[in-house]
Amino acid sequence: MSVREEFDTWAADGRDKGMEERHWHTAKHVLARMPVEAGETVLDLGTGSGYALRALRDTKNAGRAYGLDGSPEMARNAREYTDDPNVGFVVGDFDELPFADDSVDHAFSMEAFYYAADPEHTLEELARVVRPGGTFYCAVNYYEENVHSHEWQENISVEMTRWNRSEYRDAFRNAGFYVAEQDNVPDLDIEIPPAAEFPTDSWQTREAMVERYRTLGTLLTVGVVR
Amino acid sequence: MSVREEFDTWAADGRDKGMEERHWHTAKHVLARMPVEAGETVLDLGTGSGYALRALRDTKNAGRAYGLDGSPEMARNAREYTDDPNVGFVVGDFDELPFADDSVDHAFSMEAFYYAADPEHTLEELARVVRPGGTFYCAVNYYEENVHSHEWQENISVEMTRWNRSEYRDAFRNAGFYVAEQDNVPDLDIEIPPAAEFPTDSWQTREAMVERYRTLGTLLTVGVVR
Amino acid sequence: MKESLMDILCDPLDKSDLELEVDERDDDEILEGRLIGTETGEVYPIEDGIPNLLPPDMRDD
Amino acid sequence: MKESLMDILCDPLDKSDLELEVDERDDDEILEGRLIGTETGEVYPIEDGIPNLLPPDMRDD
Ligand SMILES: Nc1ncnc2c1ncn2[C@@H]1O[C@H](CSCC[C@H](N)C(=O)O)[C@@H](O)[C@H]1O
Ligand SMILES: Nc1ncnc2c1ncn2[C@@H]1O[C@H](CSCC[C@H](N)C(=O)O)[C@@H](O)[C@H]1O
Repeated sequence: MSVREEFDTWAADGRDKGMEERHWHTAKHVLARMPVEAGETVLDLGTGSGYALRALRDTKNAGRAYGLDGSPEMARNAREYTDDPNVGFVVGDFDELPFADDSVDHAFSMEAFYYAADPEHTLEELARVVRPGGTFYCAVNYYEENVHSHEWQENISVEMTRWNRSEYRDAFRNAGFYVAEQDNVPDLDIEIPPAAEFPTDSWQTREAMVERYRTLGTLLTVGVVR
Repeated sequence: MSVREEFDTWAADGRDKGMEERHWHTAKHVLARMPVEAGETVLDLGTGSGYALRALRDTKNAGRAYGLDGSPEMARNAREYTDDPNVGFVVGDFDELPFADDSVDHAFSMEAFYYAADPEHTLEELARVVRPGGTFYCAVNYYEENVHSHEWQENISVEMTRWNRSEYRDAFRNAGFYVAEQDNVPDLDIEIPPAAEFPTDSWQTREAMVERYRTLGTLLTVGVVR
Repeated sequence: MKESLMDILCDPLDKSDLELEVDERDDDEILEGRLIGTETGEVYPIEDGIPNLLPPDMRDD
Repeated sequence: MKESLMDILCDPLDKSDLELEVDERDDDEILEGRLIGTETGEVYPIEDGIPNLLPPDMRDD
């Protein structure tokens, strides 16, 4: 199945809103760190419901905020969730970004980057599209150190890239970024039941759930375009 | 009183260790984010007890780790707290860094930067000393938005610079850095007593204490040398 | 899409400029139309206000 | 200080090179001595293994 087919189904199921709710737990911290100045142009890669764009407009007074997604249904839904005239959506693929050189000040991506068919090339594309000195904030829950995520590939038809922390740093550098930061951003909002309630439907032990959310959380890699 | 006199007194009082303990609450998160690769050279500006250098050696396998401090007594103490041959201390002033151009990969500073007599010039010095693409992680608890810190100047003879968030970003950019990140890093470790125990010796209300530590915390500005 | 989006859009295939053809618009948005690659001649549809700039082999018209 | 620190140290005043003069050392460290600015001629003491590179007007000998 293609990205379009897979994620059109998700959008039709309403999974865009479910993801927004769960991802917000860590994405809000990531977005807060971005050095976006009032009036600057931001890009959200694999925007889903588009919540990141709405947040950057509200909290940082971003100028124009564009969301790219490979799923027309995701983009259609996202467009309905806002009537902010400075927020716009584009259907497109990570590997061939339809944006001019240096046209974006800062880019963000949550739980989407690893779906790129050629992630090294996607990073090169980002380094081309983001102006020198602009940032790419790349946030993922699916990565090598998060052993609890390894099985996710089984439930999805699109091939996923599972880099570790240092593979992310190396790939950023190879593509033309300076690496400015890498961090595990904990999910402090998800409720973790008391020990007596384990095993739950999803978690064998409380320790595993604590490790997944509070310790590993979301892997953030921040690149600055050279 | 000079920096040397003021902080020599602090070192003699053992305040270096007290600061290490309190500052570690947020400094550990800041240090964890730094993109230090094994073998790289790091610099700690206003190193105090030198804990940041020990942490970067232990957690990131930094190559050489140097602490600069304007107080000979601070440096003397710091030297006694480690026998790691790759950690070294230098007495010097923020305004005239005794390091060669591009000689350092990454720099860190906790609760020290704002003591610089000429902070804009200190940033220029850092941009000179840190190699292109290297980072300066600047962490402060004394800053404009932290209203709870405003009175600190009354108790110290060295003049302190109280910038706000955007003044930090502007100054970094003017000195030759790209701004990669700005964040309030919360202190989640300090114990906040139940409401009934307020006012305490230090805090009128529980809300004020929560705001100071959990919300405002430590202001981090990350620059990448252009 | 707002017309200002044209400032930053380009042809995904070769990053050359796009030409805009409008079929339908409301007060401040283009709702239906197409973007045409000035070099590639490729036609990218605008549907319900959203431009579809997927490379042609990934698109499903 | 270890001798390898010389790789990155310079004269704070004009960033020129320093010359090292050793009075006392142990197995791998220089404990007492001085660093001399090759351009400025300024003398910076090394005391108890720590070089003092404060600009002369801030130092208290
Ligand atoms: N190759 C590709 N090109 C463009 N978008 C892609 C893509 N692969 C996946 N996506 C999109 O990336 C999104 C991943 S789901 C994450 C959505 C949102 N960022 C959130 O945090 O909730 C989906 O909307 C999917 O359609
Ligand atoms: N102008 C200056 N030049 C060099 N060091 C300075 C300085 N002004 C202050 N300092 C040093 O900066 C330190 C501030 S206290 C903070 C110490 C340590 N970073 C910690 O987090 O605990 C003191 O050790 C003081 O001597």
